[in-house]
Amino acid sequence: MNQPRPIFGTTIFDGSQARKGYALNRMCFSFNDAANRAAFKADEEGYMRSYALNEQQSAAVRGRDVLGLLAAGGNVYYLAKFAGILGLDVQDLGAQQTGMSKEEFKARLVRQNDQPAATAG
Amino acid sequence: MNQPRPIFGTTIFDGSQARKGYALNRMCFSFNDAANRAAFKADEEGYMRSYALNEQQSAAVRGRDVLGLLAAGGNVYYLAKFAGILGLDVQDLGAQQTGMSKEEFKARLVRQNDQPAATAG
Amino acid sequence: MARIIGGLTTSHVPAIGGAIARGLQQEPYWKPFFDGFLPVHAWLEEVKPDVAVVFYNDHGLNFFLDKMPTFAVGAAPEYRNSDEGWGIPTLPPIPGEVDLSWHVIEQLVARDFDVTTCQEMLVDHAFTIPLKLFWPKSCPVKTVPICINTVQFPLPSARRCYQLGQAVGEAIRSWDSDKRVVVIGTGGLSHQLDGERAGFINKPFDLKFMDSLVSDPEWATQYSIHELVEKTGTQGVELLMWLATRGAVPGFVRKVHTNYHIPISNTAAGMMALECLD
Amino acid sequence: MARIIGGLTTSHVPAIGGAIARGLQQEPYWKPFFDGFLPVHAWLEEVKPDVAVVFYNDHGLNFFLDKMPTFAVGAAPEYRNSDEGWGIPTLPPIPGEVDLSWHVIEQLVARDFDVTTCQEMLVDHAFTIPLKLFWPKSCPVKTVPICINTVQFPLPSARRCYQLGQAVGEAIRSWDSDKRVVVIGTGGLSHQLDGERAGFINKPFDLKFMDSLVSDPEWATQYSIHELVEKTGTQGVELLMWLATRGAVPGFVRKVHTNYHIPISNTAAGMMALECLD
Ligand SMILES: [Fe+3]
Ligand SMILES: [Fe+3]
Repeated sequence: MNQPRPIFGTTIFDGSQARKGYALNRMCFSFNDAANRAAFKADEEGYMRSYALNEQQSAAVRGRDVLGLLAAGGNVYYLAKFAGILGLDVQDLGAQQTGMSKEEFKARLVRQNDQPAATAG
Repeated sequence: MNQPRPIFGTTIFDGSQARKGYALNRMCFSFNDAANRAAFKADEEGYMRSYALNEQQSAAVRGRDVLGLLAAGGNVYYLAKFAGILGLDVQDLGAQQTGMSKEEFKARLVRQNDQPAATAG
Repeated sequence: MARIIGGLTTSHVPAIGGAIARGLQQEPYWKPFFDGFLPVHAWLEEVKPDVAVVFYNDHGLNFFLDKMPTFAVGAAPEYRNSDEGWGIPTLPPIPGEVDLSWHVIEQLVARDFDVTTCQEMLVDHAFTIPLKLFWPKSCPVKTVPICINTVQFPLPSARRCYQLGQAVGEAIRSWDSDKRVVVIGTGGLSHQLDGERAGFINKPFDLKFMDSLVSDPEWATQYSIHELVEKTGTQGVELLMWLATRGAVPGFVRKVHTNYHIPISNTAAGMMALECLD
Repeated sequence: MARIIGGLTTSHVPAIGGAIARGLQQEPYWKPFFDGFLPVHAWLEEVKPDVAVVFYNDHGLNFFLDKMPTFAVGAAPEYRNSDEGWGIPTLPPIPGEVDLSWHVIEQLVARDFDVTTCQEMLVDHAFTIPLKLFWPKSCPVKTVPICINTVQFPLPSARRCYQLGQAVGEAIRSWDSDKRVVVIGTGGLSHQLDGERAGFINKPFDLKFMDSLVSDPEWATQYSIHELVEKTGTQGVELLMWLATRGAVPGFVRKVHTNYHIPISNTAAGMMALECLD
């Protein structure tokens, strides 16, 4: 198979990521339900065990480590629900993943306005 | 729309049947679970109410009336689970729907062997 | 036969829901975004659609990886919104146009689209927020939701999504009804939430893409999904909804209004209203 | 690259599961049915497949009308059987060949098949019983289940199912593996459980259809779904699984063995084993 060229800082959530992350994503999907969010908060370790997270996944959850969660097979659409529990918004996540402060990250977003409307052909 | 010609004694489970039968089929789908089968047996009327069956559907359930269940939007794949609760096999159902005794229905099935292997062109 | 009056597209960032709930439309952060919808409100007031067919992508509310459809078509009498896990307010149920749902499903399957049919379906912010944006007071349309997978790769190609839109458009126009139908596409434009590239935005691409939807609607179908992710970010690929919408709105269109604003949350927020001239 | 060694097709009447559990294979009612599998056991012993790709239809165990896919492809490490509501014995989980699942999914989506991917999936008698029939002692193959909708109309056309099979066959043969793959199709042949026409069986059509799978595999694609229901009954349309199977087994085939017996339950029970000569 010819693999397309990698994209910097970007993980494609394909079959191999999905296989790796199934338990983690299943747990995060459960956080749609307020009772499950409460159960997680009350006993994080027990809740992770009940979803059979592996050690890599559990460590990334414990560390609130977004890049670690992605590396462990997490999908951003489900991980967003975990971030919700922690009260983090997408700019907190962006800042953490890019190693910036939140203010720096937000300033960078605003600066994206300065891109030209069209690129030279 | 050009509707295809009707087929004798046959209901196509299309969108309009599905709309009519959703509550009934949802109840029958729940019978995959033994606890739900027991709950139905313990209180048929209460169970039907909890699935919001309409009067046509409830009457057909009460009467164990297979043609009535189909007319009320039931789908055979889900209705089979209701038949299972009643201990009826597919030949019981066939006999009831065709107005035969079970022995007659079974004999007719065996007679289908006498069909020619090929039809004249 | 039913008539397609036009297409509406918009970003669907969850934070918009919070801003609406807290009445922040006139705050400096939000005003340039919300003001973009005002001319569209006037147009909708005038053309008065009865039905909206909505292309959107589910964000892990109704679909999980155990049953992840490429294309899902709703066929429910109403669609309920529900808790997505981050406390944005849940909106009341939205009525479905079930006759059109089944007509669309029949036509799509007849044209070899292998859809998943959903006679019960939770709809998330990607479905509800755009309706709130286009109709802030109360939603006057019945709906047919069509969900395109952007969660689990492989995603359907841009060309396939455009063709889906074309088939949906043909289905709408062969629907035996005097209803006026608007097609809506929600998602994008360029953004990426995950990875070291988080915060990526591609303004030149977005503006070129918006232009293309007016005059050269198949332009974006030249790109593979991988190329679209590269050019627009992991969530920017939600522009597939815009492409399907334009596929459904046939022929020439008039630009009623467009808006483009960076940033809302981490997203380049785009909006287009196109009137069908066919 | 992986090799397709042939195709196996069989009816999947639930009562067969009961007969196996109670050891009735030599009873007069069952003997003509079960004996049909003996030559196939010998052949499988010889050709030793490693993997089975199984086209089957779900009977309301894994899928309900809230999310009903036209085509669903399993991508799970194992597939669990479960209570279907009528007390036939539940069989142990069957291992999945996840590498092949994802390869098939990638190839299908690239060819514009809009599949639903299932990373967790209950499999019913239509999946488990055929494996028991072909391998009565223990199942030596890992599996990829592919489910085709026969519950909610509109169903995919016979031609679309055949094309699905062709695309699956091409995917198997481009799988980077030295595994030997058998394709299985379960369901049919003619029968109807519901309505005043219950008990309908069409022997001439069934036999013609079985012949066609050997030498004229596209023959049945001339018929619409409505015509197939008319000719084979509401459940006879499950022959779509046979057609997809033959689509996946390329080119010329050798008939290893076939069997046809009326009735098992309300069904004309058919079985075919075809060796791939390509
Ligand atoms: Fe989104
Ligand atoms: Fe069956």
